[in-house]
Amino acid sequence: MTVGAWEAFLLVLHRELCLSFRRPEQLFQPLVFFLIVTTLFPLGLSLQLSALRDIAPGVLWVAALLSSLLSLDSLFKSDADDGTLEQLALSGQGLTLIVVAKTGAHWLVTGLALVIVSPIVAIALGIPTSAFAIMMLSLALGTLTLSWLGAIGAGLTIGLRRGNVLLSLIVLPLATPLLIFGAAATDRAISGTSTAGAMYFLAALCVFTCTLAPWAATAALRITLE
Amino acid sequence: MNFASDGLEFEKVHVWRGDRHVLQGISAHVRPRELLHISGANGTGKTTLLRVVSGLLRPEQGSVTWLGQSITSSRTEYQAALAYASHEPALKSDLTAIENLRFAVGLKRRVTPKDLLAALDRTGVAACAELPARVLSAGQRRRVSLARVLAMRASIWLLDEPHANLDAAGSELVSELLQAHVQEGGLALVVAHRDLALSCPVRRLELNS
Amino acid sequence: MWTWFYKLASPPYVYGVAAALRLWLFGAAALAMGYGLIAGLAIAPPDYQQGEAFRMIYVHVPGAILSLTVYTVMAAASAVALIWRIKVGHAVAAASAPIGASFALLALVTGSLWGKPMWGTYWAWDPRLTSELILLFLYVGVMSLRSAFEDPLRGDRAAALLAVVGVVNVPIVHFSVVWWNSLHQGATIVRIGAPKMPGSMLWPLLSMWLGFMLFFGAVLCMRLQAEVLNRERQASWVREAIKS
Amino acid sequence: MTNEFWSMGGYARYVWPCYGIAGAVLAWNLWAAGRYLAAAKLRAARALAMASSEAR
Repeated sequence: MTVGAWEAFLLVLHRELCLSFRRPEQLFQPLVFFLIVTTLFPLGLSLQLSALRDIAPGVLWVAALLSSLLSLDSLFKSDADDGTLEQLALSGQGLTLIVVAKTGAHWLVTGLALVIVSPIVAIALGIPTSAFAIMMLSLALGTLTLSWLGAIGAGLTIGLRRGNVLLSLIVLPLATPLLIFGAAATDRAISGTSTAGAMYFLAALCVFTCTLAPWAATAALRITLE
Repeated sequence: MNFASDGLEFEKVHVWRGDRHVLQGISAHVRPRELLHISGANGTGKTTLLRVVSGLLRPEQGSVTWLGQSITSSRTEYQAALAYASHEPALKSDLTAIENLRFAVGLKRRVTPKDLLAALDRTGVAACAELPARVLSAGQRRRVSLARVLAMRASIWLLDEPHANLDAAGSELVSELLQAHVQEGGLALVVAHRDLALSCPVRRLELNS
Repeated sequence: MWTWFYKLASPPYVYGVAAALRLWLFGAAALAMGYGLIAGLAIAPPDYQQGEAFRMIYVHVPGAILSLTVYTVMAAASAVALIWRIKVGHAVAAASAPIGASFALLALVTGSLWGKPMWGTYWAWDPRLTSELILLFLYVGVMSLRSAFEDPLRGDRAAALLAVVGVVNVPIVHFSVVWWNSLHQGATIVRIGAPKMPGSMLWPLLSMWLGFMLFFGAVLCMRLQAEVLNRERQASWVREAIKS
Repeated sequence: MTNEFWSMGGYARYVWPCYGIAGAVLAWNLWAAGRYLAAAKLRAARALAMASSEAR
């Protein structure tokens, strides 16, 4: 009769995806934000496409971090507001499992979506197609790591007014290594030099964060749920 | 050794909220087939007490035990036996009533849509099963949340103001459900302002500041 | 067996110890800093490369080291508070944060003042300065998170968790910034704190560092007294404590 | 000698502000901690006075 962990994980994942697709505008907003921010940079700098290429990795990565941060605020908040988070916390399934499922779903609908639209932005910024594979892979690793860092931040700021500003304040400093390695990998892919170093670091960061952050995010939720 | 180890017990529970000493050493013991009616004026910590008993809130002093074991050490088992209905109906407004039930109850036990429909039928909202929760009235939402408690088939019910937003027939329904639950060997803690009007044994806990 | 641990961490005991230690620490800090100042400014010979400008080392480096030490103290106290549910740990963490943030700010400002004559600009994206800046952001994050909660208990615990997460991140941030910097700039930056520093330059530095440590201890004691009081307003010992 | 000392080999405009800021940060720490402690004591005293007047 009892429900296994895997089954419960899939159920929460299903729930999250269901909820996201019922509100398609919330799905598209971060993506549109991503597109708009990356358009603003060339307009503000009025550069040629060739010169744009030099700043492209930085622009791409800053925009990606900001737009996936944008949707993190609601990761636990909407469930906390209507009381369903309490139901999930008392479901008899470990809270960590629920946190993993929710954060995973968040990454699928924001991070992965961002990776998929990134070639459009890349073309606009003059990134050569030869760099797309590394750029998309690095963005996938980076957004996944950020989703996890953000889950800790979102857990800590649940009940707070103006929690979204605080969330950025907390998460962005922690995300600097991501920006550094991610932009470096993209930069090197554009110039055709070896990306292995940056990519290994990025992967290491991702693995490290994905192992430890679930516990930290669970602890954060327990603190703010009280 | 401890012959009081059946049922749910909380002892000398203290909770502070900032400077406010909300719960000042509250104790009670509820056995199966018993119902504890928690009452008190606003702000006396009724909901806080229920959250402590549910395990959501860890008291600064005192303990909550179930079957003689601390609920923090047997968290999974305890939660599996628990149905908690907070003051809010805890429904996602974008999901239908039956989806809401499925995602909440489905984590506790394997359920079929038939089980869930039966629960919704029992609380009189079977007709709303396929409607998104956002279009339901406050009373209908309350009934859906009662159906969730019912569908969990839990032995411990923790209900916070189950009568809120309900009409006379709805209040009647709450009483019937509670009575049936207690008679089947369950136990319940109910926060309510009004009298519960039950024929089964009711113990009272009056909180005051 | 843990009773001594809890006795050590009991609020009245901590309050008493902090009150008693405070003056001694201030005195010792003044002595150490006094010697460091005189020896550093007047006695130590000028550096052969940087001339007199190197004298800024005597406040910049202790400030920078302290900002890291204080963060470590804060995170350790937070971890103790979270794991063993010891309230005094939160008090230590809350007391450390503003002091550490002020030292981080000091290290940044003096670093950029030192940068102007050495690099020709107030701000270069030097890895040490950059990670110091991120450290300051971490401090600000922890402090704002603590104050954002209306319930001080939850604020304490949330800030404690963030401090622990942050301390794991500090070395990663520093490492990544160093790596990033090596991509963009050669080793044009003058390295400070080279190992072969003559004793006449080194002793004042060590003395200043000790002075800063003692000063941190003293201010920590004062703030700790306040934090303990704020957390224990109902307790009976408070009546005795605030009379004196 | 004194002039030479104060001019810091031409770096006076960097060295002295540097020490000035260090002094200011240390002074701020002292002042802020003192104020904070005084405020905490005052609040505790008020809370105690209120508690004892309620008890009467």
